[in-house]
Parts: sequence; C-alpha cells; structure tokens
Amino acid sequence: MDYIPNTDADRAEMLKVVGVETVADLFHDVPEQFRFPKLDLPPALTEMEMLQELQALADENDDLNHLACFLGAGAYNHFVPKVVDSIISRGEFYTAYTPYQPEISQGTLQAHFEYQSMITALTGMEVSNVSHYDGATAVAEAVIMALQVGRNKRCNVILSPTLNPQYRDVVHTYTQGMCVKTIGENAPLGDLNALADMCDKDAACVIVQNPDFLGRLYLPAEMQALADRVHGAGAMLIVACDPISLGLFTPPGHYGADVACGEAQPMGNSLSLGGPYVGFFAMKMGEVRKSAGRIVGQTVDVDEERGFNALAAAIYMAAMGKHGLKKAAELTYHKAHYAAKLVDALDDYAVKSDGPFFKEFVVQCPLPIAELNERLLNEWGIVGGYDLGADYPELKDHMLVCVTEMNSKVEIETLAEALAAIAAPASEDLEGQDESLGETEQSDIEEVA
Amino acid sequence: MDYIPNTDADRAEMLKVVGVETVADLFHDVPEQFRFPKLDLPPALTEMEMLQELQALADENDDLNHLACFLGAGAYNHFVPKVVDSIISRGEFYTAYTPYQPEISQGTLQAHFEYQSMITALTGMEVSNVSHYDGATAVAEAVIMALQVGRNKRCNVILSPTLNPQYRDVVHTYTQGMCVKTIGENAPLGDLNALADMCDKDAACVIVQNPDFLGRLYLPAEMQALADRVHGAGAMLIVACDPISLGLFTPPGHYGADVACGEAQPMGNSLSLGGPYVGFFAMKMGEVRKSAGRIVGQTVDVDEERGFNALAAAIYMAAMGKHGLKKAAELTYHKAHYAAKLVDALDDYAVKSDGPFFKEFVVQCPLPIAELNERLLNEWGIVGGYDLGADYPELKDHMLVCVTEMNSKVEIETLAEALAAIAAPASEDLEGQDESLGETEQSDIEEVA
Amino acid sequence: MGEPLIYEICRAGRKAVHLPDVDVPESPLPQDALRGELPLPEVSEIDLVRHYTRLSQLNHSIDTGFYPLGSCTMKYNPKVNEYAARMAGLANLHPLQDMDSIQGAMALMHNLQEMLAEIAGFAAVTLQPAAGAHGELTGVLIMRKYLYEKGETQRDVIIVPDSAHGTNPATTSMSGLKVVECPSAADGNVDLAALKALIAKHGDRLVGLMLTNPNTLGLFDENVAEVLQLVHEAGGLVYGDGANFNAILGIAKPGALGFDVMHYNLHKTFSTPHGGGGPGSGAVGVAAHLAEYLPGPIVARDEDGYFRWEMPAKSIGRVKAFWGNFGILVRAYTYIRMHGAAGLRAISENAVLNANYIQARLRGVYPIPHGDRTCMHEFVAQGKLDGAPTINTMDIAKRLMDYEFHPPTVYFPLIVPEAIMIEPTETESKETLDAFCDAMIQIAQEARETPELLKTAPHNSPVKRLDEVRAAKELQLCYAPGCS
Amino acid sequence: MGEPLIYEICRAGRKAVHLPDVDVPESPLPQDALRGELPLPEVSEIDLVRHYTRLSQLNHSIDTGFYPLGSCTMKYNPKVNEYAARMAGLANLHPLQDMDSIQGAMALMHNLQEMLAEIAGFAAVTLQPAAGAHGELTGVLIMRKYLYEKGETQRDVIIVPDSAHGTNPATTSMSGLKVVECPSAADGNVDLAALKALIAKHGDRLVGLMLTNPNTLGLFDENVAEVLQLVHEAGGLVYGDGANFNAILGIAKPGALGFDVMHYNLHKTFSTPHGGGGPGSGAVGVAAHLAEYLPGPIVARDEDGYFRWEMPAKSIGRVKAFWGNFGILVRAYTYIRMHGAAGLRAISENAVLNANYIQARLRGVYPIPHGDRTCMHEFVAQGKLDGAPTINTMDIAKRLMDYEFHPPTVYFPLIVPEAIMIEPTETESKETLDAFCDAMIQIAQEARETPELLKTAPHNSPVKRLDEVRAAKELQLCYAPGCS
Ligand SMILES: Cc1ncc(COP(=O)(O)O)c(C=O)c1O
Ligand SMILES: Cc1ncc(COP(=O)(O)O)c(C=O)c1O
Repeated sequence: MDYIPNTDADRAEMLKVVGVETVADLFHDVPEQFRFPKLDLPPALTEMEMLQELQALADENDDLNHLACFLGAGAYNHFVPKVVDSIISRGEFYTAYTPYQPEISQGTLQAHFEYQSMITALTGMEVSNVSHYDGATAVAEAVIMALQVGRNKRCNVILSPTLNPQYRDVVHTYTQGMCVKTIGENAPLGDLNALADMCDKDAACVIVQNPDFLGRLYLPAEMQALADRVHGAGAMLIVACDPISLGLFTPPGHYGADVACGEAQPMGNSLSLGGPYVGFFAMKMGEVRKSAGRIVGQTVDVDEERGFNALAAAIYMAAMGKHGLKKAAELTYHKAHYAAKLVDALDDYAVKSDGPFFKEFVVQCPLPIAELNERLLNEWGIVGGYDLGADYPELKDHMLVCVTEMNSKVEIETLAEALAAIAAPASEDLEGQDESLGETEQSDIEEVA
Repeated sequence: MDYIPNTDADRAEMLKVVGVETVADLFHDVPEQFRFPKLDLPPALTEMEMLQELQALADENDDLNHLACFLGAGAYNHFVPKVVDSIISRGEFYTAYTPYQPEISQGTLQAHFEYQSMITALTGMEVSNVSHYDGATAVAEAVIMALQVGRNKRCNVILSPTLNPQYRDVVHTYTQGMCVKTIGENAPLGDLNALADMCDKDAACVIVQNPDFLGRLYLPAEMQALADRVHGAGAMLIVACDPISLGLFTPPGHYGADVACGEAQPMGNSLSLGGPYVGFFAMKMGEVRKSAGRIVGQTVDVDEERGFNALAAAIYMAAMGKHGLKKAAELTYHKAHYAAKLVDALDDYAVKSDGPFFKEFVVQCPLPIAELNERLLNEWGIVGGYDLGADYPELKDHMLVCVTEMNSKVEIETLAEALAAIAAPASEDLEGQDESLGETEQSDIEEVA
Repeated sequence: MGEPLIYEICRAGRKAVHLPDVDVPESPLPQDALRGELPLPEVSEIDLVRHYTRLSQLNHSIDTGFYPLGSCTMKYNPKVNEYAARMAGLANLHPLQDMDSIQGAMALMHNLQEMLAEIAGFAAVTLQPAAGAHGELTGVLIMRKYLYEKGETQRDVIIVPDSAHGTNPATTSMSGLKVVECPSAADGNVDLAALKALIAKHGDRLVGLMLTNPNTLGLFDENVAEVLQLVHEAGGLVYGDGANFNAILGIAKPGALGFDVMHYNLHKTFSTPHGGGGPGSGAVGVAAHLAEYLPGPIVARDEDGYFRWEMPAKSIGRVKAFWGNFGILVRAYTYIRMHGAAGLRAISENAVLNANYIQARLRGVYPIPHGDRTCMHEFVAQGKLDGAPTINTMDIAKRLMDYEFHPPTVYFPLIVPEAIMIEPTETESKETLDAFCDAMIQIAQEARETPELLKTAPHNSPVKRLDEVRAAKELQLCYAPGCS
Repeated sequence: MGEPLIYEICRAGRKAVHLPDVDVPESPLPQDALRGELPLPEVSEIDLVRHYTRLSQLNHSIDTGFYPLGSCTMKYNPKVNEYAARMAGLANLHPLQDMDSIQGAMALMHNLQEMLAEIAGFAAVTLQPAAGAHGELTGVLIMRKYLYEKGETQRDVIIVPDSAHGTNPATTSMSGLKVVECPSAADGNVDLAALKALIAKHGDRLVGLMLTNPNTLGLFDENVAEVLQLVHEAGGLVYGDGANFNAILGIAKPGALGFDVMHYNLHKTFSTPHGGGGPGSGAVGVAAHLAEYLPGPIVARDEDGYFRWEMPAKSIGRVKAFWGNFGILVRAYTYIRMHGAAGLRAISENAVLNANYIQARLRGVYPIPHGDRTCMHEFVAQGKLDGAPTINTMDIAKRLMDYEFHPPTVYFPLIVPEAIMIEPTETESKETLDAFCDAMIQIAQEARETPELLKTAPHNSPVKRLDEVRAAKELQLCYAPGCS
C-alpha cells in the first residue's frame, strides 16, 4: 500500500521536465557506497491485512472498556464525552499545521485563543500558553523559566517530594546541563513548611503539587502561607495541579502561585498508554513582568505546542462547562472518599491519607502491591492502584488508589470486597471469581426491558 | 441527559411572548383525559452510563472482528476501506437532509450524481436512481415498475426460485394488494429455460439473480438468450446482481436486462446486523421509454432515498475504482473456489455447485447445518454458512458457504479442517480446539519483529 | 469554488485502495463471462478525501446551522449515537449469525420494541420498515389483511385528509386500495361533516382513515376522539402517520387515543441522522388486535430471557430483507434510554414552545392561516406580503440562505397557498430562534423596499439560484465516465 | 463569516454534558478549599458542535488542499491510522497497567523501535521524546553525558551550521552547551574550510556537530562523509536532525553514514497528523556506543518473547512522563508496516521527484539560489522578482491563498533572503503540482503587471490580511469570560 498518486506515466513526464533519465539519477549526491541500502523490514501489508494485525495486537491488551480502573498516578480515567472525539477527528483540524498563515488558520487560532482563555479562567491565572508536551515537561519548563527569572543566579530548585516522581525525573533530566541544585525531595512528605524553610537567596523556585501525588489537598491558607514565604525569599512558586480538581477547589491563581501548570490529559484526552497528552501552563503576567524582562514565550518554542490535544482539552472544558467540571470534581471527591471509607474498614488494610484528599488516597496493604494487583486483575477484572514502594521506600506495600466519576458504586464495593477476599485465607478466595465485575455488569442488561 | 439548550429563564421569556403562563397551557387541544400520560420507561441514563450499557450489550455479541465468517446469503463481509467511514462521518453529510434547496446542498447533490454515474457504469445500464431501502425493496420496486410498464394488464410476475428468498418474500408482500400472480418459484433450480417458457402475453416480467442465491453464475450468452425470449413475449427482464461480481463479470446491461438492481451493501456499508443497507436500481432508458410513458421516478418517492448509504457506496466505488473492484472480485472468486476444492475433498462433504460460481457455493453436509454451525462457532471461532433447508426443502443439510477477500488462506484451511474434525468420530474432536482461529491469529503477531 | 466531478479528477492507474495478492491457488475464470472495460474512477486516497471533504463543505447541515424544515424534524443528532452505532460489537454483526452470538443486539431491539410501544401506547411494534413511507405501506397492508381475514374483503377505500403528506395516498394506492380525499375545516381540523358524509357514502367499503395528528398544519385535531369514533363505528381502522410524533411525546399516546396502527419516524422523532435523505426507520406500532399481522421477524423474549426471531402468526410478510435498520435502531435506543420519560416529555414541550415562539414573533409579519391557534411543533405561514406583489415564498426561502439559515419547507402542505412550514425543533436555542425571526422580519421589509434582493438571492451560497425547471427538462442523469 | 468566541455564545445554565448524580454517600467537603466562581463557558452540545464545525471550516488543511510547507512534510495522513489509534484495545490503556495486560501494545512499540533502527541504521531507539525539538534535546544530552562519562567534562561546544533550524541552537543552549555557528559554502554544503577552522579552534572543547542532511536548503551535503570524519577525528559526535528524513528513506541510512544520534520526526516522515502544531513524536536513534544513554524506559524483549519496560543503564533520565506518545506510535507503526522496504523507498523517490519537478518548472521564473543542483524533497526559491520591486515573499505567499494553496514556508532558512521553501511531498499528484506551478508563474506575472493584487491579497480567505506586527504588540492573550 502506498499513498503516492502519481503513476509511472506521470513520473515519466516529470522526469523529462526535470531532465534526468531515472528517479535514481536524483540521488547522485549520496555517496555511492551508502546509496540505496537494503532495509530489512517485514513485508508490506495492505490495509485489510493491517487491520487484522492491529486487531490481534489490540486483543492482546486488556482495555479499560472492560475493566474497573483504580489506577491514576498521573494519568486519569475521567469521562470523555463523545462529542470531543467527534470534533477533533475533523480533518480540517488535525491535518492543519501550526497556524503560520493566520488568514487561512482562523479555526485553529480561535480554538487556541479560547483554550488559553479557559485555562486562564480555570487556574485563576492571567495568561496561558497553548501547551507543552505533557505535564512533566510543563513543570520542567516552569523551572527553566524560574531560573531565567532569577537570571541564572538563583540556582536552587526546591522540589516537593510529593510532586509526581516522573515530573521530578524530567526536571532532573532537563536541568542536568545547567548550574542547578535540586533540593527538597528528602523533606518529610506533605510538609510545606520544610520546603519554605529551604527558601533563601539562592532559591529560584519551589515546586509543589496540589492535590499532591498522594492525593493530599492543601488548603488555600496553607498554600498562601507558602507563597508568602517563597516570595519573601524572592523565589517563584510553581504549582502543579490536577485540572479536574479545579472544578471544585481554589485555583493556584488565588493563593499566590506564579505559575500553575500540569497535565491536561484528564480533560478530554484518552489514556492512550501515556500519550499524546498535553501540558498546560498559566502564569501571572504582573509577577513575571516585575521580576524579569523575559517572559514565557522565549523558552517555549512554537513547535512545542500540542495544538491538537489542547483542542481536545478546549472542547472538553467548553462541553463540561462551569457545571459539568464542578460535578465531575464532586463525583470524584465523594466516590474517592466512599472508597477510602470502605477500604479503611477492612481488617487488613489501612488508609493512610489523613488530611483532606481528592481522587487519590494511600492504602497500606497486607501483601506486596504487585501480587495484589495481579490477583485483582486476573480474578476480579480490576486494575488496582499504583505501587508506591518504588518511589517512596517508606511506603513499601502501600497502594495509591484512584477513584473518579467513572467508578460506579458497584465497582467501588467490588474493590473492597476483592481486597478483603484477597487478604483472607485461601479458602474464601473462590467466591470472588463468581462475582467479578465483568459478570456484574452483564447481568445488569436485562433489567432494562 | 437532554439536548435542549434553552434554560428555565429562556422558557420564561418565551412563554411571555407566546402569551401563556406555562408550557402545559400549550396542550389544551389534547383531550384532557389523554393529556400527559405516564410513560413507563427505565430511568434516563447519562452518556457515561449509556456507554457502559452499550458496551455490555456489545460484549454479549460475537462480532466479526473476532471470528472468521463464511456466511453470506444476501449480506456480505467485504472489505470496507477506513476512508469510507472517515468521510461519511462528516456532520455536513450526515446531518443534511434530502437536497430540497440545491444552492446549499451541492455536496449531497454532486455526490448523488456521481453515485448514479458509477452505478450506471458498473451495471452497464443507462440511468440509475439514487437508491432504495435495500436490495429486496429495489427488486420489489422493479416488479411494480414492470407492472406499470405493462399497464397493469400483464399480471404474471415470474420469480426465479434462486432469487434470494427474502427478496421473493418482499415481492409477495408488496404485491399482495395488486392483481398479480407470482409464478416460477417451483421451477427447477437454475433452469432459465423453464422461466422463459412461462413468458406469455400475461407476463409482466421475469426476475432472476446473477450470480444467483446459490452462487451460480450464468453466462452472458445464457442470459442474453433469456432476455431475447422475455422481450419476445413483451415482458421485462429484471436482474438482481451482486455489485462485487460486476468487478469481473459481464454486467446485466450487456446481456439485455431492462433493470439491474440489488443490494449495494457489499460496497462500503458495514454488516450492521442487516441494516441500514441500500438498494441500487439502474435501467435502460430507451427500453423503458419505448414501452411505457412512465418512468421510474414516479414510483420511487424522493423519500425512499438511502442517500447516506448510497454515499458510502459511492465513496467505496471511487476508492476501489476500476482496479480495486476487479481485484476484490478476483480474490473472492479464487478464494471461494479454493475453499470449494478443499471442502469437496473431505470425506463426508460434497460441493453441489456444478456450473460456474462466484463467492458462494452449496455443500452437502453429513449433519444438520444448525448443529454444524454451533460447533464451528463455539469450537473454532467460525461463523458457518447459511442453512439452505428452510428455503429449499430439497436442500436439507446443505450449507451455502460464502468466501470473500476477507477470508485468509489460513481461515479457509481451518474451515476445511474444522468441517473434517466435526464430521469425524468424537475422539478426534479435541484437537480442533487447540487450533481455533483466535489462537492462530494471535501467534502471528510476534513474527513481525 | 465548484468541485470537479470525481471522473474529472481521475487518472488511469491511480489507486486509493490496495488489496492483498491472491494467496491461494488460482482457479480458471469462466472466460465467456468476463466483462470488458470497468469504467469506474481511478483516484488516490488524498484526492478522494479532498474531493469529498470539499463537497461536504458545500452543504448546509444541522451541524453548521439552523434547519427549520417543517415536517422533517431536523433536530440535533447526538454524537454519542454515532459512536454507539459504530462499536464493533454492534456494527460488525452478520444478520444471519446464530442467535446465541447476538443476544446483546437482540436484547437492544427487544427493549426498543417495548419502549416504543409504551411511548405511543401500542401493544406491539415491528422495527422492520425502513422509513416513514415504508411504515405507511406496512400499516395499510396490515389494515387490509386484518379486514380481509375477518372476511370483509369488499373493503377497499381509505379516507385521507387533504392536508396529508403525499406518501399517504401513494402508499394506499400501492397497497391496491382506493384513496378518497377528505377536506379540512376552516379551523384546520378534519371537516367532521365531510368525514361523516364520506363514511356514509362508502359504507362497508371503508377500510379506514389515515390521520396525521398533529396534522401538517401543525395543529392537534381537537376532534380527534370523535374522528376516531366515527371511523371505528363504521367498521374501519385508523392509521396514524407518526411523522409529527415529536410534538406529543409524553403529551398523548396515540394508542390510547384509539389509533389502531401508527408508524414512528425514528429518524425524526428519535434523532437518528438522515443524511442526504436516509437511512431512516419507520417502526410500526399496533393495537392488540393487529399484533399478529406485523411484518417480521420481530424479537420475542422467552421466559428464560432468551431472545429469538419470531414471525407473527398472520404476518403480512416481510417488508424488507433481514430485521430492520439495526444501525438506526442502536441510535434510537441510545436516544430514548438517555432521555427517559421526563426527558421525552421535555422534548415535545420544548419543540412546541419553540414553534409557538416563532409563530408569536412572526404573527402580523407574515400571514399565518391558523395563527390564532396554539400550534404544535410547527406551523404554516405564507410567503404573501402586502406591498410586495412580486415576491413569493421561493424568493423568501432563497433570501434566507443569505442569512445562513436553511429555508423552511415550502409549498407544503398543498392546501395552504405559498406555504412556509416552520419547524424549529427543541434543540435550538432562543438566540437562534430570535436570529431567525429577525431575519424573517428583515426579509419582509426587504420584500417591500428592495425586492430585487430577494429575486436574485441567494448571494453567498456555493452556487447561484438554480433553474430547477430547466434542470428537470434537460435531465443529465449521469456522467459518461473515463479517466485520462 | 466570523465565528463568535465560545464565551460569546454561552448562556448561564446551558449544558452540553450531564453527569450522573452521586450514587454513594457524600463526604463533607473541605469548605475552606472550595473555589468561588468557575468562569467556564456554558453551552449546549449543538452550539458546541456548530461552533467547532464552523471553526474547522476556516482552516486550510491537507484534507482540503495542497500544503507545500517546506521543512514540515505536510503529506497525506492516512485515515486507517486514525482508526487504529482509536481502537479501544489500543487507546483505552492506562500507561501504568500491569505489563501482562498490555503485551500487544508493548509488542507494537518494540517492533517500531526495531523498524526505526533498521530504517536509519541505528543500534537502538527510544520512542519517548514527544517532538523533533524534544528529540534534539534528548540527543544533545546523550552526547554530553557520553563524553562526560568518558571523563571529557571539558567539552562544551557544539557546532551548528547557519542553515539549521532554530531548534538546534535552542536545544543546545538548553542543555547547557555553547553554540558555534558554521557558515555554508556557496554550493549549499557545509563550508569545509570553516568547519576545519572551528574544529581546530575549539579543540578538545568540541562536543560535536548538529547536522541536518538533507539540509534546510533541500540539498544533500555532498561532503557529508568528510564532515563526519572531521568531527569524529576531533573526538566529537555528530547529531543528525532527522526532520528531512522523508527524502532518504531507503536511499541512505544516517547510521551507516556515521551519524551517532538522530531524531526522527514521526509526525513528518511517518505521516502522523500534527493538527495545530502537535502532537508529534521525536523518537531518537543512536549508534551502539550511545545505546545505554537513551532516555526511557524503552521496551525490551525477553528471550521467551515477553516484553518489559527497561531503563537503559546509563540513561540521561526520562524526558517526559510515561513511555512516549503511544497514539502517535500506533499511527507510525501502521504506516511503516503498510509500506515495507520498497514502499518507504518509493516515498522518498517520489517526494524528491516532486520537488525537482516544481524546481524545474519554476527555474527562470523565481530566483533559486541552488537551482543548478538536484534538490532533495524540497528547495528554496526567493520572492524577489525583476521588474516587481515592491513585491516581497510575503505578498506572493498571501496571493497564493487566492489560488487556494497554502503558501510554502517563508523567510526560512534565514540564510536565503526572501526565502520561499517549497516541499510538495510524495502524496501530491502531478496535476496538483502543475496547478501550483501555474499559480506561481501567474503570480510572478501579476507581480509585474498588477502588484496591488498581491499587496492586498488574500481576497477570498475567511479574514483579510492580518497585521501581525500590531497583533503581537497589542497582545490580547485571553478573553475575560462570563455567560449572560
Ligand atoms: C407527514 C409525513 N408523513 C410521512 C412522511 C414520510 O416519512 P419518510 O420520509 O420517513 O418516508 C413524511 C416525511 O417527511 C411526513 O412529513
Ligand atoms: C529542520 C528541522 N529541525 C527540527 C524541527 C523541530 O521539529 P518539531 O517541530 O517536531 O519539534 C523542525 C520543525 O519544523 C525542522 O524543520
């Protein structure tokens, strides 16, 4: 299969105009010994064969259309209204590039302008750019901006230990060639004061996440206190946040953040095994103008836009709107708390989130998380939570459970039942298999009639 | 969930303009005892819940993405290039109605004009209408046209027994209120002469299918001979045909048919459990003009268009084009014959198609078809052929096997293997299960690397 | 502007689709049967996509603007429905697959049958008919067969009001019965006196009446109960044309009112898209005495919950191949399930309010023959304006395009001269209705002040006003193909 | 024309999406944390769809017309790829799911890693970077780390030719290294003498060279082997900017030529759509000595065929969350699998032939600085015309819109004044190329005869020529929201 329209006859005519005999003659500039190498690739497939292969590959995966998912940790299973895909699959959007020529790119330009307006509204900030590769790189870019604002004289970057570990990784990667010292990651979990204490004249910025990686929600007053201390030291406060949480909770712009950024995937982008996602990035214009001549445009190349995923997020925000986003946040909140309550009531499990939390919470489990998850998946059709042990040795055998509006009450109760069954002596196990979620859902159908 | 944009505030303003107090006041014309009845329906679902229910319903079906299909009998599993759906899912096409206002319906009008041009080219006829509900109703409409051409004085409608039984049913249904005598259905299968013999001054038309319901392909010379005899008696020859077969074989327009019609589903329309499909209908202008003042436009209301499915067929024809349709027909032909050869070689099975055939052939089986199909499905992941016994008592335990370009060599060989295994003594059965198609396909994947 | 024909962009040797090579031993082809030339286009995938993408942009559609086409219920088509109909587990099923392997699909159909029956107050429903007109044919054949099997074979006359859609008399004739037209009264209802006279005249030859209610004037016949009673007393049956059902969901049940049979236009009332004129679904509901006559097979449910195809005992026979337009049924099912009882009633309430709002705003601007009455989901105005003698309905329609609206249905119903039939549907916002009314009011003024503006309209559409009469005469039905 | 902003069509209380009610016992909310107002729009689904449908129609796109944007490889994006990326079994997977439950997806990624390595002649590939520029940063960090771990920590200079894309110096700076520019020679190749001088000058501070080949003039550097040798001899590494890889698939393997590291723009070469600027994928390939430095995790395959995530031993660390833009990888995988070796070579052959054809037709009409050479997949002309002193490249670009073409890339590369960089790609037909050349020739004539026509262009686009300078100054970055 190829997508080349020209025929041999076309090529013959064109070669004549070009003035060469054969197509191969066009490649004389390539050193001969390197010219026309053999490519050892599997034979070409027609579309029909390709679809069969793709189906076979897809069938080897267990997708979330058929599983109950309690896994988050940076990628979230929120509801995506079908209208989103129906719009982004319009060729006029996805086959148009960066709007270099505004007169014939008004569709993309206006959509981006609206995206920025909505991100600004959501975060309570003053300006937004069109987007970054993902949440992790948005955070890293925020750090680089802070370094520039500090004229590269402030070299300390204070990373909260409950900033998503992958985001911290990317900050390390991005700044490895810079004169940067990253500190803070060994501070006690959830202790904003410990981070504030590190702020001195060498500090470029403090980066915290709210709700943090463990689901903990910091109150605006706590955050404002942190902001005041950070600003007092002349540094910037960068807040990574979950956009869904902003449907309900005070946005970073209202408690002193200089930059609010994060992963916009939960807004209208499918999970897609981790990408493409889209990082949002909003800031206070005044703060930045005051502190430095440079503004964000400079480090963020136009080529870094994820215009298409930003479009999905824009459509999502417009579709959900004021009420929908709030409701998604409320459902998420109440369902997560209900799940926490059920799990905490189990004999061998303990919920370790003490402060307010949103969407995710930490559960101490009686067996290794990997083992637990394997049994949840195979016996119950449940994708269990994130294994915190790898990132936080002190949280070995702790699971980060994520609950969104997508988790029905039945699913939540089944999770609790499954956890109980798995922790119980082997004899009780068999029960579980009969009540796996797949079956529960199927038996619902006939009730309709 | 509802799709009503107006808010209570909007409604209040509007009611004021209308001059009534409440919305209920608008329904005074409805007799009071019948007004506002209770509807006993299941509670409304949000989109999120609906998608879960739909997924559960879908999961209760075994779809052809995961099965090998050897079933045809009027609905065909041909390859549909993805470009077709990508175009027909454009809102500007599917949310525009019949082109009542040509100035702002040029897209639909031109697409329909092109459809007609391509159908005419494909069938070798002179004019085509935009479409009928399906192949069966197209045939019935052709019959009605023939009756009108015969000024309702010729009342005999001669139906070939190998015209699709469902098409014959619809002809019976449609004509039950008319002065019509349907004859021919008891003629020997495949005997065109027997049908021609019935043509006399009372005959309005003869309807045959080519390839017929049993897959038998009649040669142009045979068909022309029939046409000559039909025309000699002053009747019309209506030919129902498989559009894919026309990629390779002489079209009805070239052997004297007055009307060529049939089911266009195989061209770009998904199987969709039987609908929506689209009937095509093409005819000779001259013949019709000669014999009667009335032309097709009169019986075919504009409302009977299947514009949307015709669009799919049009895109399919343009996408496949001259070469693609021919190749689809060739693949179908060769694969069907290969399958017939393998099956005929089996001890307990006999292929009963003696003349030339296309896509479908008849197999005499050693056990009831229903039983055979159940085992093919459950043990081998194969959708077996059509059970001919119900329509043709003389063909009890005969299966109509359909093979298209979608059936890989492996699938065909597995079918033969499965048929052999099922016919064999019970001890050999177990083997089969290990080699079911699902597994075969999956193990192909890793070869790519 | 102006997209070339697909045959004009083709070129010998181009391909959009490549199929695999033959992977089995080849068999000899019957040489005598091979066709010569196959004059289909030859285009690449990019050309194909550009061609159709550009064509699509030449259409007005619900997705691009207001489409107040009376009697067609051009409401918003929810996107989730499109997804549903394309799910592999619903779309890639062969109609003749073993019932064991399609229980989910059959459950969906069964549930839909039951929900439709409940919504309209009928005992049984068939999902087989493919459109409204097809449902009409089905219904009339059912009426006919029912009476015949009762031995009343002399019955052969159906009364159809003069306000009916053309498909009503057409389907009656197609079923071999005779149509007798009944006039409407001045108030828009069926003329009771005339009806009585017709019933008396045709006596025991009466098959029944086809009634559209709300009728095509957008009015709910105030005498519906009496009309039905008259027909029933004469031994006839009453067919309900359900094309206007969008006005009375949860407001009235036709079955309860006494209709014997009715078709639903799923593509109108239940919002399945009907791009370019179709596909649709004309499901038919019947009262208990007619249940056995339905075409089929329909889906029956065994006591153990197993679904199976079943042909009603005295069925008129199948009206199309297979079971019905399943892809459309999936959409309608989704739509109804997402609305529930209250949601359905809200649809009709808002559809009716929207229509009355436009009627109120245009009252006094355009003549509205029954503008004194509350209308249902649509109403009929007229394109005759004092002080604008040269202007007719078509001019107004074409001028509306300049305001980026699709014109309403025009010149129907036939009993209203210069008819403009406006059906906004419930999915349009007040702002849209206001913009439309503003345009209509503006056009009325233009008609008097600058009539040329209307006569030469439309001005911004992809093509200028088409001479349809000429087109019909110099019929070019297809293009003589060939690629360079 | 002119679509209002989403905030201008919103109205308090409207909803496009309804979520279910809470079905669990509610928990108290932390009142202190609740936000006040949430100023997002409030629109219905129909308004949303109309808004974005209309917006989409204001775009020029590959699906509607020719898009010869140099350096961007705006080729046709196959529709099957869009389907593939949306299959539930590929799209609805959580990145952190148990590896057991995503072996199909990991197999796809592993196969893609291997195929990309083979196509460009590298030992290992990471799929993690999200775009070309991201791949550059990745590559430069790899070079840096490799040298540092060899103990050559003094190395901090990268040579970048003056024809390079702006992202090359930008990423170099971002990685903390210093950029030194190397001029191009008159023939468009790297100026060998200058390169030697720079290498000599920076001595053991040299990290290496970033080379785009074919370069941004559309020329394959005839001295590439020598250039690479010079850098390698000086202990440096050579980075290949693979943005122009569409010219040399199956024609040359950069790895074989001696490049140490290269990024692929999957969204260019392998035709994954990059609507509105993204998403993309900047997979990076490296020679064996750099394999352990790749960011990751990447997909490794055990002997028993099990796929697992694996972090390369000396990795520079992860460059983004998770594994890469999987949805894009699915499309690229589909594209490569459907082409095979011969298909890929045909891509480049036809891309290069198409570019040379346009160059040949425009030679003598527009100045083409290196028009005497065979170009690769693109070439650079100039918008300076004898006899049209007032006309510049931007005027020509805008006038092209009137002919329904997207203008080529303009004013890049910077080393060519008034640059017009034309890249037709292989998916365009001769007819389209001819139509474009005809328009360019016509415009050259208009430039002399009716320059106003160019100065005031475009004339048919949704908006008139925009004053971009003014827009940049009076920056309105967002709309102050609120629904009535
Ligand atoms: C009143 C009325 N009855 C019947 C029909 C026929 O319905 P369909 O178009 O589905 O065949 C229509 C169609 O517009 C109609 O308006
Ligand atoms: C030569 C060259 N290098 C690098 C890039 C950057 O690639 P991306 O846009 O994927 O970041 C581009 C983009 O146009 C380019 O043309």
